[in-house]
Order: sequence, then structure tokens, then C-alpha cells
Amino acid sequence: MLIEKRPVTRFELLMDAGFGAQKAGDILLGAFVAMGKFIYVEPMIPAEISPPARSRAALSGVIIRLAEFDATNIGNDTDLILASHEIVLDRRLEDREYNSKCVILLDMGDKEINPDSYEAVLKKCTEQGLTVIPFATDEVSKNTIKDLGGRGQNLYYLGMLSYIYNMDEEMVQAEIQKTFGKKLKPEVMQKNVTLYHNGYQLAKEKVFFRIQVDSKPRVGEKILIDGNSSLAMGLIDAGFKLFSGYPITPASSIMHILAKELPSYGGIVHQAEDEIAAIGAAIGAYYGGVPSVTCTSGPGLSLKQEFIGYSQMAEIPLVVIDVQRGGPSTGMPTKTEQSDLPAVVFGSHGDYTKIVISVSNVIDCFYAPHLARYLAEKLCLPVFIMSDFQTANSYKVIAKPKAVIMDQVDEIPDFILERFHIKRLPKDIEMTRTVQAVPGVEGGMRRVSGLNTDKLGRVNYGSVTNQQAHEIRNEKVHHVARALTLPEIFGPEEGDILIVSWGSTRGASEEAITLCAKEGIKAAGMHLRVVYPLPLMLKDVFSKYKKVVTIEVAYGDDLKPSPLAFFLRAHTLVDIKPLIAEATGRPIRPKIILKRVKEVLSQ
Amino acid sequence: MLIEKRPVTRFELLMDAGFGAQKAGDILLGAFVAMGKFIYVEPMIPAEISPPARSRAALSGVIIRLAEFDATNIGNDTDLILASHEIVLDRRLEDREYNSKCVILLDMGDKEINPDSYEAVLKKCTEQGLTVIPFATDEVSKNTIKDLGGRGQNLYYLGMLSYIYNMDEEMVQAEIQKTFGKKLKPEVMQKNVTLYHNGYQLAKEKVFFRIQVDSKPRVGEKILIDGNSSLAMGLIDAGFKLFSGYPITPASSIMHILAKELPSYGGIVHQAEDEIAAIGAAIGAYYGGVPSVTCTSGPGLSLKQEFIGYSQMAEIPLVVIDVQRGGPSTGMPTKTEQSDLPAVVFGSHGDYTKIVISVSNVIDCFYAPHLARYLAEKLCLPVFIMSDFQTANSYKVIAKPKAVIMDQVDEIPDFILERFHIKRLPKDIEMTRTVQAVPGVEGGMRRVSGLNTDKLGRVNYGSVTNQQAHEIRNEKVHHVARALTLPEIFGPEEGDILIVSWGSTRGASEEAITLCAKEGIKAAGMHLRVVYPLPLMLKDVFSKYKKVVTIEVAYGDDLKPSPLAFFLRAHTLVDIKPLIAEATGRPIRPKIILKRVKEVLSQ
Amino acid sequence: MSTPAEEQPSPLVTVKDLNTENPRWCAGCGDFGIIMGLKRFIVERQLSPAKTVNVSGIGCSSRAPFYFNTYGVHSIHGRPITVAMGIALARPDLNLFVHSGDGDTLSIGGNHLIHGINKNFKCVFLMYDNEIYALTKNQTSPTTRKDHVTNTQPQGSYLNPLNPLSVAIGLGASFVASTADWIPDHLTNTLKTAFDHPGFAFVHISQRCPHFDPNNFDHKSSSWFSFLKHPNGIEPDKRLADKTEVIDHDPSNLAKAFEFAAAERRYFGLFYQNKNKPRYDVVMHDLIKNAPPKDRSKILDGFDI
Amino acid sequence: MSTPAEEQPSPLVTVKDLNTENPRWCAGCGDFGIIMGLKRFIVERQLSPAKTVNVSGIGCSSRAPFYFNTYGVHSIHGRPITVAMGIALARPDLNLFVHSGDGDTLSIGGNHLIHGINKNFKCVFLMYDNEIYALTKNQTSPTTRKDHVTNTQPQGSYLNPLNPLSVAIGLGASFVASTADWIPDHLTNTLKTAFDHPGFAFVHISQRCPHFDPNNFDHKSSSWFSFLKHPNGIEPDKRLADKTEVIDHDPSNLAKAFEFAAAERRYFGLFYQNKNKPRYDVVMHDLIKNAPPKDRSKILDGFDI
Ligand SMILES: Cc1ncc(C[n+]2csc(CCOP(=O)(O)OP(=O)(O)O)c2C)c(N)n1
Ligand SMILES: Cc1ncc(C[n+]2csc(CCOP(=O)(O)OP(=O)(O)O)c2C)c(N)n1
Ligand code: SF4
Ligand code: SF4
Ligand SMILES: [Mg+2]
Ligand SMILES: [Mg+2]
Repeated sequence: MLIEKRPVTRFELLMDAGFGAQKAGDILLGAFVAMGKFIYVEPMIPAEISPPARSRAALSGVIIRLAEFDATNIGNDTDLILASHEIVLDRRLEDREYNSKCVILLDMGDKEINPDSYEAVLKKCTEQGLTVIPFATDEVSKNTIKDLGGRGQNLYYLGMLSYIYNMDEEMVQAEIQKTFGKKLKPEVMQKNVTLYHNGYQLAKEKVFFRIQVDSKPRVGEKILIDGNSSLAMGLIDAGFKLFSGYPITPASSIMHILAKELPSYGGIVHQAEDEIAAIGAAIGAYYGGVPSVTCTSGPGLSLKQEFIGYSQMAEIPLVVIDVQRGGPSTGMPTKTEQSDLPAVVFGSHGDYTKIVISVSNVIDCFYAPHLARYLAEKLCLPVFIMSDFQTANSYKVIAKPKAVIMDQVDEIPDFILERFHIKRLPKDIEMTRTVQAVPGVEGGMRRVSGLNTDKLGRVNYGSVTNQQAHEIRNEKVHHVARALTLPEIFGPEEGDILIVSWGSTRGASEEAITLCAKEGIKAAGMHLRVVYPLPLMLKDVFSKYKKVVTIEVAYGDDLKPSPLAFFLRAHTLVDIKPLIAEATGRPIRPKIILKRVKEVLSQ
Repeated sequence: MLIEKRPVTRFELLMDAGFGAQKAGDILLGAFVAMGKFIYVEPMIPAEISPPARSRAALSGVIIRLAEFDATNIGNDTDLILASHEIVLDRRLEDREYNSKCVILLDMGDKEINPDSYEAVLKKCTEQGLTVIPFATDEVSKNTIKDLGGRGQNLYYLGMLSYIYNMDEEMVQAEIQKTFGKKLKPEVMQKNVTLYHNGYQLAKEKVFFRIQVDSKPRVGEKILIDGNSSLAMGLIDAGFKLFSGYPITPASSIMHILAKELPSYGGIVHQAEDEIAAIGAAIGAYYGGVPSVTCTSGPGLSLKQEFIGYSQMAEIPLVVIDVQRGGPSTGMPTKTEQSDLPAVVFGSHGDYTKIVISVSNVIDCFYAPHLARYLAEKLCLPVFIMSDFQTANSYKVIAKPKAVIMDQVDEIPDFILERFHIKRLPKDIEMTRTVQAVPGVEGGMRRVSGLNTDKLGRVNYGSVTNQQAHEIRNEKVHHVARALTLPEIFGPEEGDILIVSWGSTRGASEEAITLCAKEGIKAAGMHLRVVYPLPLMLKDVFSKYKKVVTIEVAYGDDLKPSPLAFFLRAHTLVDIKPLIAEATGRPIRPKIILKRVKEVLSQ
Repeated sequence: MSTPAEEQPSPLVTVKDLNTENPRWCAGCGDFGIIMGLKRFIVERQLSPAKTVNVSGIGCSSRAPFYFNTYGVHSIHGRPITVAMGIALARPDLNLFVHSGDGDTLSIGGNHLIHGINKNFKCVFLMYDNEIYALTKNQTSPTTRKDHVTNTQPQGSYLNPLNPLSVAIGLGASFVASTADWIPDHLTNTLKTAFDHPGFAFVHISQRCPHFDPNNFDHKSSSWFSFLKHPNGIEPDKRLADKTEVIDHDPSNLAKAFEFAAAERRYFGLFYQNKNKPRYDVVMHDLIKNAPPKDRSKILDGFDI
Repeated sequence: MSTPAEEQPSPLVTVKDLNTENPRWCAGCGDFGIIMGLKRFIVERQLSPAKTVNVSGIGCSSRAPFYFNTYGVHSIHGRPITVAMGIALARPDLNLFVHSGDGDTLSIGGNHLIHGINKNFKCVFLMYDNEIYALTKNQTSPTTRKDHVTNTQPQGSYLNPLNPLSVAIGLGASFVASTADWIPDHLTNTLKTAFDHPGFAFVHISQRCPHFDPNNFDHKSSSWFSFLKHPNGIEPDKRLADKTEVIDHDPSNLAKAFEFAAAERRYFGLFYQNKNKPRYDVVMHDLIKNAPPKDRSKILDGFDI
């Protein structure tokens, strides 16, 4: 018996949609957390509800990264895959995220009826040098699953995995109990537990190794949370009282959480008839003085553009959340990408002003709403919070962030401003119109409009007035540019290469810089949290590195720089090219960054 | 009596909306054209239908530039203004487009009831050193106007102007006849002619100078046309058979013209319920194999963004016209601006592909549709034609452009490609899907989608397939980048400064370069007709000038480059700043360019 | 962002107090009559201008909010209902009037009309129906009569117009009334009844556009329309009461209301009213009332492990 | 851009010819029945697949075009009618079917429904009404029944649903029928009648979504609905004809149609049909026919001076 101990290990459970792979993952990670481990979890979700079983589209699963340290991203390659049949396995192999020593546990249950297909996939695995451990669910368990109407296979696999990860059976069973608890009838529960146990036994017989996972006591008050939940709770903490949205993947779960939670905090979740109506209502509510937010993903962002421009012209504060997904158009709704940046910065017609904040992890998600509201109300313009599928859906265990309970925006604590590398804004900021009262205020009566107006709010088409209004609006953004401090830097303050990142790539970048340091490469990372406007000192900072590159989950090539590279080029005139700019729907991995850094530096 | 002869002169007639200033202008320019003059006319249009008389908002008028050469723009400063009362005059003076020697003919008719207001405006004029010739309509004419229900004052002013411009009374009367011809009853016509005559007489008494305008025979077949009409007729000539739009200023007149004309050429004008429906129908029709176009201005552009991204994902050809106006939001609907470029290039969510053509004059307007259709069908993506209020509404006399009668896109003649500085594309261009047949073709059956698909059109969320599809789409745009030849250059091939322009600023740029040359300044102009993608040799060309700047009717400042400057910076890494970047709603003037060039070169 | 101060007793509001600048409308435009009707109602009811919000889209008619010295949102084309929805949710204490042209309401804004009506949030919705796109200069709107020549349908408008009243009834509106710009008493009474309605009050107003369509709406004759009358309805206009046909109609009768609405002839008055249709704005505030309050300092406790 | 070749006589079309991949729907999804019903009709009528276009929006149901070996446009959410409009204008020779879910049709797509119905262009419009947003995972749609718990209205859906049938009738639809995914004969017959209708044929289809709402639509009983029957209507489903209430209804009777539509009880059959409503697509092609043809080589002559 081989017992491996690895500092970092990543494994995957792949099944057909609708059979509970993610549920099994949740139980497992509950157990890991109880063991004091750090984990980072990424669910894999099909874009259809239940695509036909045994089709590539049906792939549904979970990737779990297990670490001794606070992992900031889903990591590099997978060490172990447990697949319910050869097709989901084959589909996943396409992404090429496995380790050369990766072990594959393949359920051979379907082989009899699909021998050729199994043959082909097994051949592929051998060609790639992967170790395959074929197994079959025992007959007793098969019958139990049949009894359960086809359910329960996930518990069986869970059993296998907990054997391999050397877990305490009792403890995992407690987690199962916790998860299904009252939902299942006792006899059904019993059957599930038996399946779990049988899986454990099977692995014991079939698998020639175990991975040593030590248990140690948890420290501090911890929570397990995903990006969208964190953003939702952050909105409440920041004092938002109206959420106005229209369902769209991957933004919807923010609305689902708030629909349950917000009324208890005195707020309303409004599901509008479409994205235009959703943003219109948020604008109406904010005009009424109530902090409001609208939330969407790509296609909905496009629909909101007209109102986005309106809000800044009428000087009505607004917060817009864009949870990015694979684009363009309908694209790949359940995959990650970072390609909406240009549309967020430039999407509404004419010269319009906006501020763009990005989130890189669950803690950013919790505090971004506070900053967004602060900026929106101080400047009376739309502030975006950009997340993406990866940040939204991945979850991890963190120390519980401190609640702020923000009521007025000036209460925003310094630690939040510091987290986003921005200083407090000047007290008085000029507006295009002098009066800015909220309905109900006697003597503050005013009409707002998307037409150009003079300082008194009267419609005006004069050349001087129009140019002045543009200046005032743009100056608001410049206030932010001047308030931005040096962005977060990982690694040395000067060196051979600087890797600039934003959004969900932060974790991979940080980890890659550590890998580089280990190999003696003088690489540093710069992570931008406010992505528009850009801070004013970038050119200076860039000059301290021989090369400056970006990493982006977005398309770019030699003739077309990827979005962040494009913006940085125009801003600094430094010849910035993407180190990685790929729209694969998959997160960027630290080790690939390391590899590309080496390539680029040896050129 | 002073008789002036000027090579270039520009004058304005300013009245309240609804009183026929533009009609008077049309008659006048008809006469000038008959005299063999070159003219360039810009109407001034209020954003409301008939704002209250004697309000600043009521300003409606016409600027006429009269030249011995083929004027390419509305020119510099006004030499003479005829204003019906002090308020429209005051409103217009705000734009500061008058010459220091400008003569103002001010109708004092309203002075009695508004003495203070007149006083104030007259004082302003004196302070600016302007010559004011006050006058009053004679009593007989006043009564005639009363008889005509308040109409006819414009004919009176027309009479005055034709005296000043030394025109043949008979000839102008013939133009009046031609214009009103059958629409007016003979006695009403007679009254109008009398008013004209009386105005002529009044000027003879009151005005101390005349401007000498020689008559010479017209050469060749000429037409008088504005940008929107030219674009409309160009669409027909290029073979478009479906126009799908929703009314919006300043795009609407294209639809109005086509509504009358297109059925006679076998085509349909579809007024949709909104801009989204309009673009949807154009996409549906083009999927059906029928060349289709949708057309809008700012707010409509924002609404179309989702479908724009869709058309390129589904690989359905599409032509989108954006007639820009003052933005952002509702902005200034009847003023000119060039600020939509970022939204056109980057407005739809995700990484999407598009080609952007701009028009700089009425001839570009006529031929842009051919190029747009050629590119749209060759590449199966959206192609934009960008115009603006100034190009759309200004009109001039030109030699009649040659009709092409394009049926298939490969018939596009070389002279059109050359006009837009582009070479013919390679014959075969790779598409993301192999089959591209149009309904009705047996065996070509296919489903298109905004989801990512494989080469066979099947929905696919694989990382490799998605990245490949991005590459194929982007490569289409790169084909265009490689096909672009050196853009139009005015002036020397190297020098102290290069002024880059696009769209409606071409004329002013060209004229400014001539002014610079006269003063011995080594300035050149580069005018871009295809604005996205950018040609690949720009950096080389730019390196031949000490400074490269842009001129844009769009906002820009030290911290935020105006749109074209921004794109050029990212593309070339040259430190390009705007020479002029103003969102005043007014066109850029050659002489201001000259002034700024001098300033910049002396820094 | 300043929040409203405590309500202060305001002095008596007059029409003059409600005026701002000179409206930028053509002489003779029906919009003048409509805003005057609303001002008369505001004065009659002594609504607080500081607690009144006029919301509009884009169009000649949508300029209305500029001409009321109250709060106002001149929003974007076709979307005033969406903005009003947000205001209604955020600030149930305000008096909410929505101004929208026929193009704004029924062309680009159609979807929001559907859902405004269905959500039945409290506001008075004034549809200014001049049966034309005026501000963009004379294009066919969904209510333009067949064969009428416009700039986009120069051979005469091609289709039968949409009927705003039967559309509203078909959508399940809880309040549907019709009036006209040139019958001021009826107009003001209609707005009064609408304001008292607990929900989305759809008020259709025939509006003259002398600039583009001087021959539409023969406002000097009253032979082409009838008033609908009922104790629970709206009084026929006093000036015209004897000259015009008056028909009894019980506004609780949905089938009859649909028949009147779908008829060729025009009727002014209250077509339909149902005071019991659930109100989304009320439901949403009830949700808050009924939700167990939670402690903001423990906001993340639900994620404890 | 290749243009269609001359129509060639195609061999007999079978359901198998119309199949493509295995649909990505859950087992038991009502969408299977609906596309099978349409395939049966296409085969029965021997429509040329190459001359058939299925257009859809986004949703589980909107995947339908992928599963027909014909031409197809899987467009964007809520907008299939706009794309279909363009196809109808450009290619009146094609058979046009529009597939759209309840969210797609009545939430985001409401405005296009209004105008598709009003323009009355020729197509068969299939509204897949599972009374839920399925693809985005269980949110309230405009047709979700009151109090039904969803992800966005977890306290139970807040409002009474919109009634698609009375909405369509209120909008002036020329053809309004209703059927269900589990009564195949009735479904196919409905599509047949709809296809023969000269104009926009609005077909409402109750559709089961066992994944998110297994208890909706008791398809094993027929006590909760009735068939509408008439010589000019649609035959009641053979399998259920004797077990189910059948009511005579003349589809030319608008008032009665509105009553049935607005009723609590469900009716399947033809509610309303008017074959004489003007068709925008026809009008537009007539404009071309009636316009004096002009010479393309003289295109700019009108601007001569
Ligand atoms: C998104 C958008 N599309 C189009 C327009 C142009 N537009 C302004 S008003 C209007 C229609 C006006 O008609 P209506 O709503 O009937 O108002 P009216 O002017 O007749 O009072 C249109 C199409 C716009 N401002 N925004
Ligand atoms: C513009 C836009 N908004 C939102 C979405 C997300 N979305 C996809 S399908 C859908 C609704 C699905 O409901 P329905 O139309 O009833 O179809 P079903 O899935 O129930 O068949 C939504 C909101 C989208 N794709 N595009
Ligand atoms: S154009 Fe018509 S609607 Fe507009 S202001 Fe003039 S009269 Fe009124
Ligand atoms: S979720 Fe519902 S509608 Fe969607 S495929 Fe499954 S059963 Fe059908
Ligand atoms: Mg109107
Ligand atoms: Mg549905």
C-alpha cells in the first residue's frame, strides 16, 4: 500500500448532470474542512438542465483543490479523476488539465453496452501516459441504486474518494447526515449510507494507494462561501435596499440568495420583465434616495447600455454588477471569461463616465458593494462590479469577514478603501447641476434628463454648456484616478517581468509569482482591483520591469491585444502584450504562467 | 457703395423655428448653383418641433458657405448674419463662429416690446467689435405678412440677401417659382414675390456694401445632395433590399427617403416597433439571403448591441448605420459629434468582431454601402457605416456619382475599394461553421446560434473549440487589417506634424493643411475611412512626423484621450494627443486647426 | 446623497407655483391642455409638489415633467414605466404620474406597459395619444389611423392601428379610462378618479398635434364620440354634456368594457375598474413586514462551518 | 452569399429525416411531445425541410430548432419574433415556425408579441408554456401560478399570472388557439389549422417541466379542462374526446373568445380566428408590386440641378 502525502492535491468527480456530483463534493469538503484543511472548490455545470446521460454535454462535476495553505485559486493540474463513464471523462480530458501522473478511476459499468467507446477512451488515456484504475460498482450496490430510482451513485463514489483520501468514515457519515439530514426518510438515508460504505470498501479492494491527509484543529471562526453568496451578503452589509434584476446565468444566484435574505433586512428584490426594466427600476429607486443595484451577465449588460449612459447624464447613482461568462453573444453561459471589460468601459453610446471595480475572490466580493456604493453616491454615476463565472461559483473556507453595517456612504471604513487601493474622495465634487435633492425635500425640486442641461437643469444645446458638462462629468472620474494608490504587487519591486492581472486571475498570478521566485526568476505581479479609471503611476511602475505582460481569460492575438493589454497600452504607451490571453472557458493555471514566463524571458 | 469680392464667404440666416429659414436658404443656393458657384450648406435645426418664438431654443437657420472652389466643409467664420431678432442672434453668437469683420443685419421689429433685451445684445455685439446694421421690415410688407398668416418673412430676408450677394432678381424669382411652384395659389405666390422684392429694396437702401459674386456657366452634370440622401441612394445602388429601422434623429431621413424610393427598386422599408426589433428583422432577412441594413443614432445603437454580437456569432452578414449626434444619453439630438466610436468598436459584450467604415462627405455616403455589403457578405459579420449629424444634414453640389448597380458583392468596382483604401479580400475566408447555405438550398440545412458551436454547427462548450472559433472570427478582421492600404494623406509625406482625422472632419483637415502650407508649416493630414480595424503600417507612417495628433468632435482631456487618439495610442504606442477634441456640437473649423497647429509647434 | 427631511407643512399650492419655463411645444398643441388638467388636479387636491414625481420617456409629450415645478424624471424612450416602478417600490410615499406618448407607450415601450399593468403598482399613467411620432417628425405610430400619410409610410399608413384601450383591458388592467386634451373638466375628473385608484391607472388621452396632423380629432364636434357614465365612473364633461351622447356603463363589467373598447366608435369615460387586483408594490412591502428581521451584525452567520 | 437554387423535388420526408441529435432535455420534458407534434405535421403535409425555418429565442424550449433537420435560427432571448419578421419579409416562400417559452414570449419578448400580432405576418407561433423559467433554473415567469415557490419568489409567486390567451385576444390577434404537449393529435391538428391560417397564428401550448415543477398539469386527468369545438375549429383529441368536456364555440365570436380566454377554467381548441385581418408582409410586397419601377442606372436623377 502506497500512502502519498502531497502538499497540494486536486481531484475531480465527473458524472452526468442531475446525479449529484456537486452534492457529493460538498459533503467531502465539509469533511476536509472539519479536518482543518484549506480547500478551493470549482463546480462544473452544464449549460442545459439535464442533457442526455452519457453525452459530452452532460458533464457535471466538481474540482476540489485540497491544500495545507490558504489556496487562492483552483490550482494547476488534477491528480485524480473519478469518472462515472468514459464520455464525461473524454470530454474533460479535452481541457488538458491533468497532471502527467494523474490517476483515473473509471466506472466500467457502461462498458458492456459501449465497448468501442470505452476502448477508444482508454486508448487515449494510455497514449497520454495516464494510469487508469477501472472499477465496477458491486452488484448489491447497483440494486440499491435501482431501488433508489437511480440515485445514490454519488454516495458510492464519495465512499471511494474518502477511502483514497484516508478519511475517517464516521466523520464523513456525520457530514452526510448533516447534508441530507431531515430531507431524507430514515430508510433512504440508511441506503445512502450503505452505498457510501460499499464505495469505501470497493476502493479499499481496488485502489493501490491512499493519499495521506492529516487532520488538525481548525483555527478561528470560519465560513464556507462562494463568490455570488458573498457578493449578495456584501450588498446587504453595504446598505443596498433594492435589488433589481432579471435571471441570467451566472448572475442569477445573487438574486436567489437576496430573494430569501433581503426582506429580513428591510429590502426588496425586484424581478423585472427584462434587463432594461431591471436597470430602469434601480435608477428610479436611487433617484428616490434608496441604494439600488442591478445585476446581470453579458447579454443583459448589452441591453442595459442605454440606461447606463442615462444614469450618468441624469446624475443618478447606480451600481451595476456584471458576472461575466463565456462570450460573445450567448457564448458559453456556464464557463468563465473576462471579455466584458471593453463593453463595460465603452459600451454605452457617446462619451459617458463610469467607474469599474473588479473582484478577485470571495472577500473582495463581500466588500466591493461598499466601495461601489460609496463611489456611486459621491459621484452620481454608474459604478460596475465585475465578477466572473469562476469567482461567482467557486467556494472556499475563509475567516469570517467583519460586517460593516454601512448606512451612510461616508461611513465606509478605511480598510475597505485600502483593500481596493484607493483614497477617500474630496468632500465636495462638482455636479453638472447644482441642485441634487431627493424627492420629498421641500425646495429641492428638480427635473433630471438625458438631454444636456445647464447648471439649473434646463435643457440646453449651447456649445459652451455642453462642453462644460462633459468636463464636469469627466472630472468626476479623474477624481478617482487621482485617488488610486499603488495597486497590489506580488514579488519584487523591480525585475525582469511584471504580470498584470485583474479579476479572477489574481490567485493564479500570486501563486505563479511564488513558483517563479522558487526558480529564481525575477517576476512580479500587479493586481488591479479598480480597473477603470487606471491609476496614474502605472507607467512609472512599469518602467521598473524589463517586460510587462498581462494574463487574461479573454481572446487576444498578435494583431489584437486582449482587453486589459489594450487599455494599458493606450494608458502607458508601454508595449504590453498578453502573456496568456485565452478564451477557453477555463481558469488560468499558475504553472502555465510559470511556463510562459520562462518562454518569454528566454526569447 | 462698397463692392467686396471674396474667394470664400459664409453667411447665415437665423430665425425662429417654423418660419422657413431653411426654405429661404434652399432658394438662395439654387440661385448660386445656377451661377456656377460651389456651395456647402449646413442647416441649424432645433431639437423641438416649434419651441416658443423668441426663445433661445427656437433658433433655426441655415449657414451657407459660398466658394469658387469645391468646398469640403462648412468653413471658418461667418462674414454676415441676418437675424430675425436679438435672441436667436445672441444664442448663435454663443458659438463664437463669427469673423471679426462680421456684419450683422438685425431685424429690430421686436425691439419696441423688448428694448432691454435688444440693448443687451447690441452691446455685446459692440463689445465684440461687430458691425450691426439694424433694419426694420417696411410697413407694407408687415401687413402682407400679416395677411399671409405670419408667413413670408423669410422671402423678405431672401430679398435682402440677394441684394447683398449681388444676384439677379429675375433668376432668384425663377428659383422661388421652382421651389413653391404648384404648391401656392397664384395670389399667395404674388405676395411672396412682392415680399422678396421689398426685401431687396430695403437692403438697397440700408446696406452700405454688396458682395461681388460672378456668374459663370456650370460644368457637367451636377446634383445637389445631403449626406443622408446620398447614403439612402447608395444603399439602393449597392443592392440592399430591406431597410429596417426605428425613427431617431438624425438617422430618420434615410428611412424617409427610402420609404418613398425603395419599393420602386423592389425593396422594403420596415419600420419596426423598436431598435431591437429593427436589427432583429435585418438579421432575419439577411439569414434569408436578402441584403439588409439597419440604421440608427446613439440611443438606438446601445439597444442594438446584443443583436450586433449575435450576428457575428451566428455569422449572419449585417450592415448597421450609425448617424452620430451629440451624446451621451439623449444628449443633443440635433447637434454633431463623433463620440460613438468606442461603443461601435467595443459595445457588445464579450470578444466580438466587426468592421467599421466612416463617411466624410456625400460621395463617401454614396459608396460606403457597397463596401459595407461586400465586407459583410464576404466575412459574415456586422459592418458599420458611421456618419454624423454634420455629414448627414449638410448638402452640397457635386458632379453626379456613377451608379454601380451592384447585384453580387464580387462585382464591387475597384474604384470603390480604392476610395476606401482597401484591397479586395482573399476569395475564401474561413468560417466557424462549414456550411453557410441560405434557406431553400437543399442539403444546406443548418441551424445558427449565439452559442459556441463546432464546425458542424453543434452546440459545444469545449475549451479547444471555443478558442478556435474565436481565432477564426478574429482572423476575418485581420484579413481586413492586412487588406488596408495607406490611408489618404494630405500634404507632405514627412514633416513636423501629422493630423489624423476620421468622418466629418476630413474637409476641415484638408483645408487646414492648405492653410498650413501657405504659412510654410510642414503639416500633413491623414484621413481614415476604415476606422476598425486599423491599417498595419500606421506606426511607420507616424514615425515620419515629429508629432502626431488627432482632431475629433468628441471629448478628450489630458487624462482621457479622445476616442481616435485612444485607439491609435493602443495600436501604435505613439504618444498621440488630440489637437482638438471638443464636444461642442459644432464642426471643427480649418482656421482653428491652423491656430492649434501653430500653438503646438511652438511649444 | 441627502435623504428627505421631515415633511413640512407647505403653503397652499397654486397653478402658478407649479409652472416652470414656457413649454417648448407648438401653439395649439394638445399637450398644453393635458398638463393644465393635471396641474388643476394637483391644486384641487393640494398635493405636495415636493412629494410629487412626474416620470416620462422621450417625445414631445414626454417633455411634460420639465413644465411641473415638482420632482421629475425625463427618462429614455419607452422606459418611463420601469423608472416609475423603481420609484414606487422605493418611495411609496410619493405621488407618481407617468407621462408617455403613443410611440413611447405602445411601440418601444410595449413590454413595460404589459408588466406595469400586470404588476399593478400605484401610479397614474397618462398616455398622450396624438396618433403620431411627433418629436421625430411625423412617422407612423402604433395608433396612427390606416391610410394616413406619414414620413415612414408615405403611401398611407399600412395597418389598422392598435387599440390602446382593448390592449390594456386584454392585459388585465385594473383601471382603464379615456379622455381628451380639449375637454378640461373631464380630463381633470379622470385624473382625480385615476389618482384615487389603488393600482396602475391607465388613462388614455386623445391629444391634438396641429403641427403634423391638424385634421385629426375634430374637437369642435362631439358627434363622433360618447361619454360613458356611471355612479362609480367619471362625469361627462359639463360643457359638452347635453350635446354629446352619454351611455351608462358599469365599470365593473369586464366583458362590456372590452366591447366598448374594441368598438369603432370612441368613448370617453371609465371603461373598467377593479380595486381588488393585488398590487406588487404593496406585496413587496408586505414581504418586508412579514419577514423575520435579522441582525445585520450577524450577516454571515448562515455560512458558518 | 449564395442564393437559393431552384426548388428540386425532394423525396418523401419522414420523421427520421427531420431528426438531428438527441435533444438536451430532461427525461419526461414536454418539449419532446411538442417537437414530435410539429414533425408529424411537417411529414403529414410533406413540407420541404429546405424551405422550412424554425426560429427561437433562448430557453430550454428555444433549443427546439437544433432538433429539426431544417433551417433554423436559435436567436437571442425574447427576440425570435423580430428575426421571424425579417424572414417573412425577405422570403415569403418559406414555412416559418417560431418557438418561444413563456419567459421568452411574455416577459422579455412582450413588445415583439404585441407587434407580431398587430403586424399579423404569416408564421406559426408556438408558445411553450411550462409556467416557469426552466433553463435559468426555476424562477417565476409571467405565467407562474400565484403562490408557487421559485428561486426568485421563494415566499411563493406574488402575483396572478398573465393570461396569454386573453392577452393575445386583447392585442387583436387573428388566430388564437391552445393545446398541450401530452395530447398529440390535438397538438398536431392545432398546428395544421395554424399553418393554414393567413397571418400570425398564436398557438399556446401547456408544457410540462417535470424537472422543476412535476406537479403542474395533471396530464393523467382531463377534468380540469374542456375542448372548444366547432366545424371551423379544431377537433377534440381523439384519445380524450369522450372523457373530457367538449364545448361548442364559434371562433369568429370575439366577445365569447375573450370570455373563454379570461375564464378560470382551461380550454383547449381554437378561441378566435379572423382570416381577413390585413397582413403586413403582404402589404409590403404589394407596395413593391404597385410602385412604379425605376431605372437603377438613373438612381441619382432626382437630385439633378
Ligand atoms: C431609443 C430611442 N429610439 C428612438 C428615439 C427617437 N424618438 C424620440 S421621441 C420618439 C417618438 C415620439 O413619439 P411619441 O412617443 O408618440 O411622442 P410624441 O412626440 O408624439 O408626443 C422617437 C422615436 C429615441 N429618443 N430613443
Ligand atoms: C438577454 C438575456 N437575458 C437573460 C437570459 C437568461 N435566460 C435564458 S433562458 C431564460 C428564460 C427561460 O424561460 P422560458 O422562456 O420560459 O423558457 P424555458 O426554459 O422555460 O423553456 C432566461 C432568463 C438570456 N439568455 N439573455
Ligand atoms: S409637433 Fe405636435 S405634439 Fe409636438 S409640440 Fe407640436 S403640436 Fe405638439
Ligand atoms: S428543465 Fe424542464 S423545460 Fe427544461 S428540459 Fe428539463 S423538463 Fe424540460
Ligand atoms: Mg405621439
Ligand atoms: Mg418556461
